[in-house]
Amino acid sequence: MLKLEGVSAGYGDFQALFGASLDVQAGEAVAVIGPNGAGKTTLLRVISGIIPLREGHLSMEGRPLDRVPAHRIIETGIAHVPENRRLFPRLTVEENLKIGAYLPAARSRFAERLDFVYSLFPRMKERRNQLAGTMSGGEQQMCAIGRALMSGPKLLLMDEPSAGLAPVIVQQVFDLVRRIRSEGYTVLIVEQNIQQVLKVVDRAYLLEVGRIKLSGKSADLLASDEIRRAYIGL
Amino acid sequence: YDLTGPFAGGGSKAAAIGTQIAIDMINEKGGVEGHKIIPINADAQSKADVAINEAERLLNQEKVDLLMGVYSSAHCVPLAQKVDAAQKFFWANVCVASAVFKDKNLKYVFRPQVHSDQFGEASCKFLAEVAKPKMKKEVKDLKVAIIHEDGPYGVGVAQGNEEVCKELGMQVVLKEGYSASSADLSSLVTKLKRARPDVILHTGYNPDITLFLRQSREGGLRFDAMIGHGAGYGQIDKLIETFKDDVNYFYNVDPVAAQLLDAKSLKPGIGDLTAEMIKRYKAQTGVQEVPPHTSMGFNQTWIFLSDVLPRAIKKYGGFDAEALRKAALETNIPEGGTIQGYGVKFNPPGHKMAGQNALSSPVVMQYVKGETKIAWPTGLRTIDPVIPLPKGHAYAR
Amino acid sequence: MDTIFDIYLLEAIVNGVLLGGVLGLLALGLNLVFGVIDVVWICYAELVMLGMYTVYFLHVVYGVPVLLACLGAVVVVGVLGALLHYLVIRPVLQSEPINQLLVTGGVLFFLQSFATLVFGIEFRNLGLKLPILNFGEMYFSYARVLAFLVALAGMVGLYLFLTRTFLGTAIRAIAQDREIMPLMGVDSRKLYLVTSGIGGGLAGLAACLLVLQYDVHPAIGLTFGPITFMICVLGGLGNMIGGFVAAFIISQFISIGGFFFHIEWGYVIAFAFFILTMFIRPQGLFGK
Amino acid sequence: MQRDVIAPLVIAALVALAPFAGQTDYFIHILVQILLWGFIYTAWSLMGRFGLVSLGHGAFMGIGAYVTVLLWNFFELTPWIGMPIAVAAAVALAAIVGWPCVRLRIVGHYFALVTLALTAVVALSIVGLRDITGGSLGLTPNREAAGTSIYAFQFASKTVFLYVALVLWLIGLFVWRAVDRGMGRYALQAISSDEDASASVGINVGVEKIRIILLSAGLTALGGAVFGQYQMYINPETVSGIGVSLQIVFAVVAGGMFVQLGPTVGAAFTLILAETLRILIGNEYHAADTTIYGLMLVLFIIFMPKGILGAVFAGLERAKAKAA
Amino acid sequence: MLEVRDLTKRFGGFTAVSGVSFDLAEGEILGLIGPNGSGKSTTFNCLSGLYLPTSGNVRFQGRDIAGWSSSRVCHAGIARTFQIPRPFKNLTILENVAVSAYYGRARSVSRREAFVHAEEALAMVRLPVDPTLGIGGLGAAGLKKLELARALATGPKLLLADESLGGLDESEMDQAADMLQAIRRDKGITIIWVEHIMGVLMRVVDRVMVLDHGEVIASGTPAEVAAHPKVIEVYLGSDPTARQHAQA
Ligand SMILES: Nc1ncnc2c1ncn2[C@@H]1O[C@H](COP(=O)(O)OP(=O)(O)OP(=O)(O)O)[C@@H](O)[C@H]1O
Ligand SMILES: Nc1ncnc2c1ncn2[C@@H]1O[C@H](COP(=O)(O)OP(=O)(O)OP(=O)(O)O)[C@@H](O)[C@H]1O
Ligand SMILES: [Mg+2]
Ligand SMILES: [Mg+2]
Repeated sequence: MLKLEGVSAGYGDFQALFGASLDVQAGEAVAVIGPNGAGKTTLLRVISGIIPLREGHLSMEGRPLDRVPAHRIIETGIAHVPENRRLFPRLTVEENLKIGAYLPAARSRFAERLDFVYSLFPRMKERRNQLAGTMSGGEQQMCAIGRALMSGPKLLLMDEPSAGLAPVIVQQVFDLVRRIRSEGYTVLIVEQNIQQVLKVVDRAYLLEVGRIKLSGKSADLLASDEIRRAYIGL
Repeated sequence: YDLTGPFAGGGSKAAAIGTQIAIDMINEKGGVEGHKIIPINADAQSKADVAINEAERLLNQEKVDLLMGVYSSAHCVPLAQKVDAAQKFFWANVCVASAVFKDKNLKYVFRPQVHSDQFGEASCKFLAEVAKPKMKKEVKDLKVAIIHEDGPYGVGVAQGNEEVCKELGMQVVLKEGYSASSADLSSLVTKLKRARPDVILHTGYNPDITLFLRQSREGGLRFDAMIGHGAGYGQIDKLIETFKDDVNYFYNVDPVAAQLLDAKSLKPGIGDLTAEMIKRYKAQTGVQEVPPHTSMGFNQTWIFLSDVLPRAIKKYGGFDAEALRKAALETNIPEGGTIQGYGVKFNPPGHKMAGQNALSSPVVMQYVKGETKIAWPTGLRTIDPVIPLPKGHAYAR
Repeated sequence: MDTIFDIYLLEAIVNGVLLGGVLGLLALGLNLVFGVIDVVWICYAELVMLGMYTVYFLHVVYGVPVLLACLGAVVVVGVLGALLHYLVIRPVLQSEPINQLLVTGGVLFFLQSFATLVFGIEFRNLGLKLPILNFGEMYFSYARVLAFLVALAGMVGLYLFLTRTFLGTAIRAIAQDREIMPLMGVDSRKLYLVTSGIGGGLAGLAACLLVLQYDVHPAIGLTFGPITFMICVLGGLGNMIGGFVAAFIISQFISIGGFFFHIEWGYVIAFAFFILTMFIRPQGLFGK
Repeated sequence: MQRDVIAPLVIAALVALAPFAGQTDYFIHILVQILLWGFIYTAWSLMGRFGLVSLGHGAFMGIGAYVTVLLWNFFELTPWIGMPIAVAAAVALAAIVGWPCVRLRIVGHYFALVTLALTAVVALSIVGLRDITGGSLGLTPNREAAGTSIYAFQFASKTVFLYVALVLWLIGLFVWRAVDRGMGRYALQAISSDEDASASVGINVGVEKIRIILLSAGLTALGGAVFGQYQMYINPETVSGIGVSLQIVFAVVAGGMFVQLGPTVGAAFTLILAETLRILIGNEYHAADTTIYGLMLVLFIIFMPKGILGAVFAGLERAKAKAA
Repeated sequence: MLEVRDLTKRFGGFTAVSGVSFDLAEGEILGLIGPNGSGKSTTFNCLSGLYLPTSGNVRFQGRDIAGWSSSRVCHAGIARTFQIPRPFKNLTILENVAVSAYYGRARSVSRREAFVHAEEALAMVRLPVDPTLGIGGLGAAGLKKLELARALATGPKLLLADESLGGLDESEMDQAADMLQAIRRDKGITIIWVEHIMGVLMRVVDRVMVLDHGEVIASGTPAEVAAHPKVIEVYLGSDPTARQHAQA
């Protein structure tokens, strides 16, 4: 479904990704793990077009995305739940969801999708008129995911959905990810919480200093000594 | 002069054109005693600091022999002092504030033009004369309100108004200044309605007059007479364009626009001069109504070039400041000797208004159906003044 | 304190309310632009000035009916607003806020001089005579009442637009997080341009109502500029309803202050009140 | 000695020679203006470069000029005493308005607009108090003797003023340098970046900020006072008012507010540009000069956001980096 | 050294911290945990003078410091880090720390001494001391270290560390935990540490206090707290690592 070939990208003089390649099949859940500053966020940003591709190719369902401007990437069915949630704090929950359905194609199905998101997260329905900025971290994460779902995507990109959250909430968030999966969405997730994320996804890539170091089935990675020593700290 | 900025439209530009016409005419006749007049124009942009910078440049860089012009009194005051201190010669054409000279004892600054105290005086004296016969009121029962823009000009005139009207025994029921760029004068209108004056003495520039008259009409303000004092009221065509008949019978105090005077009352030849000026102004601007500022610019320049300068050259051997000063002090043009009617004789050094023309005077004019008539002084009258406003007039009581 | 006095005071108050309508309308567009783009258009009042010229030229010189001329002005100034954003604001969006403030200040100089160059310094007006409204002893300006109503309508219309439509919601959202808008499928450049256009259009609308009451000249912006900023800040920059209410508060100060004291003291009181308010509620009366 | 000492001294020496090079009074006049404004702009930048963008300096300058002249005209108090009083008055006003701003964290746009309102209040008050200040007609210091009197701080000769202005200008630059070399500069930079974090590492945010505000306001008032004495005429529009406040900020941005000589370059640039444009075309095509001036300001801010001198230094730095 | 009694902070009608009391002994490391929004950062803000407490007493080394300004609290010997790093963007790394050393110390120091202290603090958190380096090159972990260095440079007796590790990877976290232990060991600095990553926290701290809705719901050794049913319900859930570490 999504395919990256030899992707390089960076900020100004600084290069953050060096020829990374990766693919995600329809219906799969894939994780990207790696230490701080490895370029995980950068990778997701390249996919959703926020930062430009310097080298390599990027395609979604066979359609090249190399030259597509950022705001049109979402039309191809890619939705991005950004790092730190990034809700619009002074809009209500429902208004946040409304922005998620900004695309003309999504607008016409706004009511239907809203119902779907509310059925997925009844808590959001309860809080529909609350300002997003005043909700707890876990609730905000729900809202952010809901917002991404409003565009009716095929592929969901998630960037560290558990960061900075209390342990119970972290568990809730991973439960969320499982639910999303079971609804049939394809997911590409970046996580620091390796032990838990590997239990949710099918496959994972290990990114280090902008390069893909390893990839494989999550069960294998979880069993790998190297990963356990370097990244799980046991 | 101010060729840009808010003052430009208030008459400064018209005065500059008048000045240029005078210079052109002299040059066409071969200049003064063989010297061509080369004007170097400078735009003060309606800003005092620019005026000062330009004066510095003209005197020191362009090395002009004398400075002439200046519309705004706010520029006139500092310039007069600067130039005087530098012992250069300054001939003020348009600015009218009495403060330019009052107690300053300037030596090299001269102004044949009227000064603002006289404006205030004229309207009050006129009222005192017409109160009994026309308005059927004792002078002491006459209620006047004085309103003015708060610039030097408005303030100067209003002071004159207040002093003289009180002296004559009238009741000054309101005196108030406002900024010419005010966004709202409705509270002033409300206050006026509460004070119920018979006559309003108004000094202002164009935008504020328009705003005031409009808000007055909308606010239901009524009065017997409106007397304006130059500046914005000098540009009657503008007011007519906006208000049509509503400004009928309004008064304006100003040095007279030369074309309004009866040429027969002046010295021979002066009438032709006026006609020539009018012809050229119309040709240059394409405008039908020639504002009094043009006459001011022209007249003062003409006086200098045709009277003072020749004498300085012939008698004192040149046109340095000293020679010009001596020549100016000897000026003695009798009444009727200039296109604006008044004579010229400067107050001597030591006088509290040293350098000011002692013989200048403004007139009170009335606009009747688009025409300007002279209502005061009685000697120059071309109309029997209509006061109070006739029934049916938008502002009539 | 006789009854007559009260009537005049009442008239002053009502006049203040009507003036508030005019100022509120002026503040509307400025607030919108600030709220969304986070840039203060110092030259806002100059856009209004150009709008007034547009109405003047269309109506007086080309004989277009007033209503159409007004529509023309809204469109013209709207386009100008978008152009201003495209040519001037966009290049400095990433630089320091002070530079953004100043660049529009430069535009102010430019527009003012440019208007002088092109239109000359003459004062111009439509020469329309509007009917007079009076209730007993009290008189009101027709133009003001009109302005008040239009301002109210503009306010309500804008509010509905911002809260009910997708575009409006996106406009409010972009003010809070510029960076992630592409993730929502929103082209933020286009959105800015649209917002600037609407801001300009509101300036054009204000121009239409002002030109009924005031002469147009190149420096007219100075009459309204500073007071409009104060109002926007007082109401909480970017807070449209706050700005609207603040317009009425300030106009009461001007109107009643001017009624009891000299007119300029009305302004001094208004400005001093502004400073004091800043000390008591730095975020503006209605901020956050 | 360092660059920030040598450069000003060299320039000062050159300027000091100007009167002997047979320059006209007009030239000297422009020089005096550049130096005086340069001083005021430098004073503004002392705080402006730390994110304290004040549009209230028109008020301080106005108070400096008006208090000095009023004391002289009404009480015949020599400007030698009057100017310090005027400076004190401006500093007091700055404290009255500045302290709440500092305490209440009024920063950024809000600070700019509060100070703008301050300017409006002061300018309107000067107009409103027309019985003593002369309103918008302005005010002229009473002339002493033949126009030159040390006691009255009046000098008919421009050359004297040139030296006065020069000394003042140097004082401004050295105050700048002193601020630049102290730890206070780091504190102020830290504050401009994050007030809470600054306070948490022990910086007394209020004191540091108010100190620089008062310093800047005081120097500005001094500049205003001397400016009034030089012009021998002040009016609300030229020494106070919103126009002056904006003019200050524009010139500083044009010159570059982060380098020592930036404000001076701004003064020279804007003055010379305005004069030249007016002389070359303004007197022929009215308003064409200010149109171009406005356009240039816009272009400047877009393409040279660090100002002329800032851009020059950045260019030099880049060249150096390339060479290395 | 620190006694907190009935500390309460309200925002409008909302009570973020409600009647929190605890004591802290010299040289101790106290872990402060609790769900998001439970008032941990707010407690820090009250202690460090950023917020004025609505009520309650804070005694630090015998002095009542409640209501003191941030800078005064800092001079008294309490330093803090911010949960979301707040570096001085317009200063270099070294200057960031030097300015703290110059202004933050109880005893005034010279400019040169300040830079020496700064270099020391940078070395301690293993950041480069190159004077030309700006903060642009620091990643998330680097910024957290800078926060720590800046706090250390003020020569504190008590360090309030707010979530120094959020978003860091395992190895970085271990490093940070070591660093905190070293700070206590080498400098004798007392520490209150707010953290969500139980694995590391439980290993390092002497004692844990748990906040929920602004109130203290549990307090004790890591093992006690990890077994506390209320804590498990509102905070830990079934997090296995927390208990493992607490028991270890
Ligand atoms: N806006 C930016 N400008 C410059 N450099 C950046 C920017 N954003 C990230 N970087 C740098 O790019 C590199 C990769 O960053 P990225 O955010 O992709 O890492 P990450 O793997 O997501 O790390 P983390 O786990 O901390 O989120 C880092 O070294 C970071 O410092
Ligand atoms: N300045 C403020 N104004 C209003 N409410 C505030 C303010 N600061 C914090 N709060 C509220 O107080 C509550 C406690 O916040 P606090 O930041 O202390 O939580 P926390 O325990 O640090 O959470 P986290 O683990 O997410 O960092 C939250 O609900 C927050 O929204
Ligand atoms: Mg990341
Ligand atoms: Mg927190």
